[in-house]
Amino acid sequence: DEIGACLITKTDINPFFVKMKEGATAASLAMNIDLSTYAGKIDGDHETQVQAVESCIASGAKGILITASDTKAIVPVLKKARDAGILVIALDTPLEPIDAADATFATDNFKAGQLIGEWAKAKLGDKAADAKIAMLDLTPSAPSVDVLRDQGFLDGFGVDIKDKNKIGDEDDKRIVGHDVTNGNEEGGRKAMENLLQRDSGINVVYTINEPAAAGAYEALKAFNMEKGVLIVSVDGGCPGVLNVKDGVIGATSQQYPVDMAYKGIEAIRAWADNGTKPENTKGLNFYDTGVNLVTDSPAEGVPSIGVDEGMSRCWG
Amino acid sequence: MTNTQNTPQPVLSGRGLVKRYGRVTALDHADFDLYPGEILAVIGDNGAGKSSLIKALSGAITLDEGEILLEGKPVSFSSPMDARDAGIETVYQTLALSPALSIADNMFMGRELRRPGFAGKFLKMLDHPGMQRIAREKLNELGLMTIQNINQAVETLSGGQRQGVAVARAAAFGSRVVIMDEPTAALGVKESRRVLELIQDVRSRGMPIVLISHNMPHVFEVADRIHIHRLGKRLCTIKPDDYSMSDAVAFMTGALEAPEAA
Amino acid sequence: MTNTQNTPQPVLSGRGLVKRYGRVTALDHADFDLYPGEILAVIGDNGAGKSSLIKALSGAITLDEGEILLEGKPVSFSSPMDARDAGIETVYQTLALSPALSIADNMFMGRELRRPGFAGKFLKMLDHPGMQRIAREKLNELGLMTIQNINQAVETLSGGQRQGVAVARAAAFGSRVVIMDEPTAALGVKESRRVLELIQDVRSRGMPIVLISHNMPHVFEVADRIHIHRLGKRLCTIKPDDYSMSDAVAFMTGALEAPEAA
Amino acid sequence: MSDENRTPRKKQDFEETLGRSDTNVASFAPKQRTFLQSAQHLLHGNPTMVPVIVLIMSIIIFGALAGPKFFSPFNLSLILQQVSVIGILAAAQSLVILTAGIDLSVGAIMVLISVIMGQLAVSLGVPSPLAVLIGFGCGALAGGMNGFLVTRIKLPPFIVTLGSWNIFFALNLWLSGAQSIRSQTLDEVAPLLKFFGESIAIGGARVTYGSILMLAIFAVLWFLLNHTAWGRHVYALGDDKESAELSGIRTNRTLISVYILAGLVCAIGGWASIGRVGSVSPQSFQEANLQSITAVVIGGISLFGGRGSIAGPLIGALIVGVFNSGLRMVGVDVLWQLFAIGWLTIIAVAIDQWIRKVSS
Amino acid sequence: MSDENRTPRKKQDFEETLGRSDTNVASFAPKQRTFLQSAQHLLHGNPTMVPVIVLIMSIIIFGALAGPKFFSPFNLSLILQQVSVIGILAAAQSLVILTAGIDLSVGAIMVLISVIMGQLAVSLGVPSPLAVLIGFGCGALAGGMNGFLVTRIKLPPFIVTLGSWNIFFALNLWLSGAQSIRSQTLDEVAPLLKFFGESIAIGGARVTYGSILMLAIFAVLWFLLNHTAWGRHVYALGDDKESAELSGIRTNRTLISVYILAGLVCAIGGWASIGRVGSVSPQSFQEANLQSITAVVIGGISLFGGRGSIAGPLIGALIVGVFNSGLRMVGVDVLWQLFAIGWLTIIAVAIDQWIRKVSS
Ligand SMILES: Nc1ncnc2c1ncn2[C@@H]1O[C@H](COP(=O)(O)OP(=O)(O)OP(=O)(O)O)[C@@H](O)[C@H]1O
Ligand SMILES: Nc1ncnc2c1ncn2[C@@H]1O[C@H](COP(=O)(O)OP(=O)(O)OP(=O)(O)O)[C@@H](O)[C@H]1O
Ligand SMILES: [Mg+2]
Ligand SMILES: [Mg+2]
Repeated sequence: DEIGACLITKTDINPFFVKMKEGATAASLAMNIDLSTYAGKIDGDHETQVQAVESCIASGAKGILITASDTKAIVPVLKKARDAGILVIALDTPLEPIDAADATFATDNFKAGQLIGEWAKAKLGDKAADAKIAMLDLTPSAPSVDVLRDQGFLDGFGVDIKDKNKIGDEDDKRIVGHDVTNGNEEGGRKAMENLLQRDSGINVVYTINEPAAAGAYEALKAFNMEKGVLIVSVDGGCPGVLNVKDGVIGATSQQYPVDMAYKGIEAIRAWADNGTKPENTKGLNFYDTGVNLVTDSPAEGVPSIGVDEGMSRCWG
Repeated sequence: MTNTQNTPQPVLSGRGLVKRYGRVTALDHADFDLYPGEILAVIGDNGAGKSSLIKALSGAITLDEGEILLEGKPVSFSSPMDARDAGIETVYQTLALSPALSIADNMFMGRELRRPGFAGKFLKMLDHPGMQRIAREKLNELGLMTIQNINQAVETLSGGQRQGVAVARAAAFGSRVVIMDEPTAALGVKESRRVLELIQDVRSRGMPIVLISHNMPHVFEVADRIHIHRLGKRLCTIKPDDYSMSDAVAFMTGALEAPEAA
Repeated sequence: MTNTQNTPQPVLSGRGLVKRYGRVTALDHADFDLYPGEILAVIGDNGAGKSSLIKALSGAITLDEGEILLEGKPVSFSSPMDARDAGIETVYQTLALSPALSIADNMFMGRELRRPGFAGKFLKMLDHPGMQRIAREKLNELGLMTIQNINQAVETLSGGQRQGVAVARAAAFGSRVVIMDEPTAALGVKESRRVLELIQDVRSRGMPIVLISHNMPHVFEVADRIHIHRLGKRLCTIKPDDYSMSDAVAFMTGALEAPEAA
Repeated sequence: MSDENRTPRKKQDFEETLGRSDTNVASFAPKQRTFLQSAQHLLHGNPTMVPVIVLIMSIIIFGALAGPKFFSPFNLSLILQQVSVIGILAAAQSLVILTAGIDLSVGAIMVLISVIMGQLAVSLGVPSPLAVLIGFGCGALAGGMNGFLVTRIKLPPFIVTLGSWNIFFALNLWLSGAQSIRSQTLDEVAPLLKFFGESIAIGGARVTYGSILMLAIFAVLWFLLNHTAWGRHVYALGDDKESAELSGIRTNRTLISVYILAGLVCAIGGWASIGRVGSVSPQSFQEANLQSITAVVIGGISLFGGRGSIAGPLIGALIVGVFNSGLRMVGVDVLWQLFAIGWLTIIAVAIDQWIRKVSS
Repeated sequence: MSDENRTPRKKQDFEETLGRSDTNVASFAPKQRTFLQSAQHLLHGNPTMVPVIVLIMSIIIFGALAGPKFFSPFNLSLILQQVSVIGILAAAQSLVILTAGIDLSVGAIMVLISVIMGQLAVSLGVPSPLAVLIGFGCGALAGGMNGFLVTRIKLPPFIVTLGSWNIFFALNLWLSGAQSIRSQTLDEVAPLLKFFGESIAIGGARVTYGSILMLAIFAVLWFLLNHTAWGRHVYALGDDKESAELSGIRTNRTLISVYILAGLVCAIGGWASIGRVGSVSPQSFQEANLQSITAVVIGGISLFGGRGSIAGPLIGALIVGVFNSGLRMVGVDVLWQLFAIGWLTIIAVAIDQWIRKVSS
């Protein structure tokens, strides 16, 4: 019998969520689920997500998959959904508290950041001690992915990150500055240009995602500096992996949104059929859909996969 | 009208009024006097500064220099509201009506009536029916209007009808001085006549009136004194019985030297 | 002027013109005729539909019914531009000037002069100096203006001066008919006189003129025929030599029955 | 110069006949109308009916598409709940638009105030009622700042509120550190802040206090605008500021009071928004500005000021709510929802314009 | 009725003396002025100077704060590069604002066109020059749609472009699937699309073709607005549409041409934006609308239409660029950058207003 399910993503303009939606749609077809999809209009559009949850409750769905824009504020309305017997699964971004969802299928974003941080440190070797780092973050309002990746990277690179929940409170001299990119090429380029103006010796660039990395690369190219600078990023979308292949990005942490969506739909089917809830990965309080460092130039002590494997598992 | 013998105190006067707009000096040390119960016409070429003068007297513009005296006492109007509170009611050349609002709303703009009792006192609730009734009465009294609906928006009236509303408003509420800036400019023969009768009515209630007009026959018909404005100042004042229209026009346009006395 | 003998063909006429604004019928099967070389005055109460009539004749409003004939041939003006291209030039009651633009720009609005040669032909470049020169000439010719700077924005002029600019524009460019809707309403005595002279000038160049005015002495001074408009239609046309001002006013206001002939 | 009983001077002789002139009022026979024209005429007399009809039509259409679930009291009350915050903002926005202004900062003020209330009550331990009051004060202050810049410095409202939007947003992020305050924390420390999230059940419907608040705000504003002098002055100054000034209204004082009141209404909206989303969320309602403007214009208030009834924006907000909810229930893709809302805005206003035109 | 040589009828007798009337032009002695007033007067005569002075002042201030690096030809050319896309959009926006409208969809049109060009060239294999031309056509069409709704359906531009913004955004997402087209792919398949990203070195400066394009667009628009009849008509209709219509301008035709031209300029901006960001990025430039409006108003073009020089928005865009770059170089937190930009908008326009006022 057909059951209803909802997928609520942050926005519809980020390929990450577009792919997640495609994955969920495909899985729903296979598992005879009637999937409705919702998304905020812009990043941080929390109110629209609340309305989407309410619409799901009203429509009598069995399960909700959500990537929350505001991980704390979404909790009350999700509680209503759970009270109505709906299985709530957080995708990609854990809620606060994490047990506000029945299950969380996510990338460990902090770990994703750590991987690229460690890789960059290992690549630089001794020079890591006087590296000059540019941090290309997401938005001024710093949502949780933004914080986790940024702090993970710095932690992996060996910077004292102080408050783990706060961007920019570090006093490590190696950090040239933080700037925001809105997660797109234009923002990435402008932010890179501005940080380069502050210090033209930058040799490590952290970027929130691959479009921002592509923009940063364009800026470096225009400054004739694309050769000596390590760019690292997070996401693992196909254009991003191709950019690793082309040497635009040194390494990227690949996540698996399609898997998340697929597993989520599977869990909802199971919940509707026999009332079982999914279990967490051992030792974690969520189900880790995994993250892999993709690079063709592996560094010692940092596990990674090659570009070809990355390509075969990329999502967009 | 008795300013022939011992000159009484003017109701409203201005001394050395100056108003500049950028490079233009619209008022250049102009004087002005309005005596009790008289109709004072103000005439002058286009751009002579007549409108600026009455705008200064009614608080619509702030003067650069000069002082205004109301019954001998210096006053300073910082807004048209101040002048109105002092009993000076003005019909501006631009009429100052709110096109989207009804005739009744416009007539009572800024002096709305409230309901009696609780609703009016504490809720400050308006007395719409009362205002409509009075507005209708006032307009009928003037006989100026062929208006069917007092709740009609002013923008649906013809130019002449609008002028009628503005004149009626001033006539109905002025308590000390009524000033009219070209009140008949857009009016037809019949309507103009009504306005002139109205002006005489208002005067016969003892209120002095300032009338700006380019229509010499009208001016000479109703005015007790004529203030001739030229190049931003008062050139002279004359009495219509002492001079002909030709003389007035000659003074006003600079064709003849002005007589001595102001 | 020769419409006494074998009546010539009218330059411009209207037949059964109807224009409604919601519940108001501004024109109610109105007729209109303008003969070559005459000054035709149009008089009527406020709201009689005079402005609507000339707006219809000059393409500014679209008629609900009726037809307009230019030299006997039916025409349909869908915009003021069409009427202007047909040689009908109009001074509207609202003047239709662009306040922020200069006097010269306003005079040449919609018929700008281009530079000679390449710049004008291919780049469509305007001939600013040329337009300024001509505008200054035209205004001087009229003697209407005491304007210092032809590049002054129209909004810096007084109401009278603005009216002068609008009149000068129409007079300078009309080729077949000039229509003026209350051109002297805001003008002073001197300025009005200039406009009347101007109207006679234009007529003496052989161009017929339609003059809407509430000023009976002016109408009777310059008009060859008078079209009396009442309640949205033409009541009658009279010749100023055959009737007195009192008669005209009486017809117009409904105090007397109109004479037979239109 | 003559004495009081002087004989009047002579009129011009042509004016002597005026005594006999016709005093009838012109009247014309109405013309034949087509059905469409008659409908147009009828609605023209009651322009507020237009959004009401659009609302009813959209409810019917979505009901037909989405099935009976759409008509359930629960869903309808849910829509009311969902539009409550945008509705309150639309009320504030209407005030400003009636004065021929526009307020791009309503959403930013609202979120800022919810953050202020939350931070005061939670981080600083201020008693909740006081926190709410201070929040109201700050809302009025924020509105007052806009009003000051508009009236005293004489800047266009668009610019002022474009600037202050950035300013308020920055303050919001600074005060909140971009962190939400959790629902549980509020329950413990300051449940009063969540007051408007509570609801009463009426049949199958669940009407939140927030929805009732929205209706109450519209009712109060309707009274103020239509039955007090202040309301008439707001219309007059929106219609033509200079004329209003000349006809004796202290336009600047009225205008500044409008901005202060709008700020206060936004602050109330901020309180209601805490109840609505259940927590203090500095990232919420980023689209609220444009949605409130959309509701106002769909509700038939003219962007040029001075025209329209305050009831319109309420209906406008409901129309937007019905559309959003209906499109979601029908299962339209987000992308095409955007597309549909775009056309809704254009078409709703086009219908309104057509009605107002009356005859070509 | 008399013949052509009839004696003129009698004037009213009081008019007989007019022949002798004074023909002097009024002239008044100038009053004493304070230094501030003189400065105000001077600038009043040349209002375009105001933004220029603000620009120079902000360059000096940031130069002082950020050190000599700020003044380097390289940095200045970088700012020029960074503002090129917003500058082009501001040019399009200026056209619309001069007609007393506003175009909220400029950014959406620009991104949509860049996506169309990219998809045509890359996914469909259309030769690049053709893809660019089709893009131009679509830009003109999008602008034309706005213009049609504004002129024919007579909707306020704010509403039309608010609606069409959503529509174009939805189309953008639909066509692109939210996917960027990579720089490397463009290099292989359609390098022409990246043309405006190339640069020439002049001394230490690196001037991109995109920057030059922006300057060229402003130059062309300046010529059109000031030296063709079309330009005069645009000003006239922005000033007072009805008067412009009555004085014989086909206002609707002019207005629609303005929207089409604005759409075309946005399309050119779309092409330039591909060069600027290096790839076809459907997610970029979401803030572009408001930034373009900010540049236009800081540049001194009146939101009420008909007033201001097209040179202003160019300077306005540069001011915003200098501010953004300067604040970042000084190392101001992103949050306080928002705050500062908010105040910049308000203060820049306040200075402009003060200059234009001339004497209290
Ligand atoms: N707001 C203004 N800004 C600039 N100049 C102005 C303004 N108002 C009036 N002026 C100028 O001041 C002078 C006097 O104008 P005013 O309107 O007082 O003349 P007026 O005598 O009323 O003329 P009219 O008979 O044409 O109404 C004119 O030269 C006019 O151009
Ligand atoms: N745009 C409009 N909308 C609605 N009604 C209008 C409009 N224009 C004119 N009318 C109405 O049509 C009638 C005729 O108006 P019109 O302006 O033609 O009169 P008029 O003879 O020119 O009057 P006046 O001498 O006052 O200028 C009036 O009743 C007027 O209210
Ligand atoms: Mg005047
Ligand atoms: Mg008229």
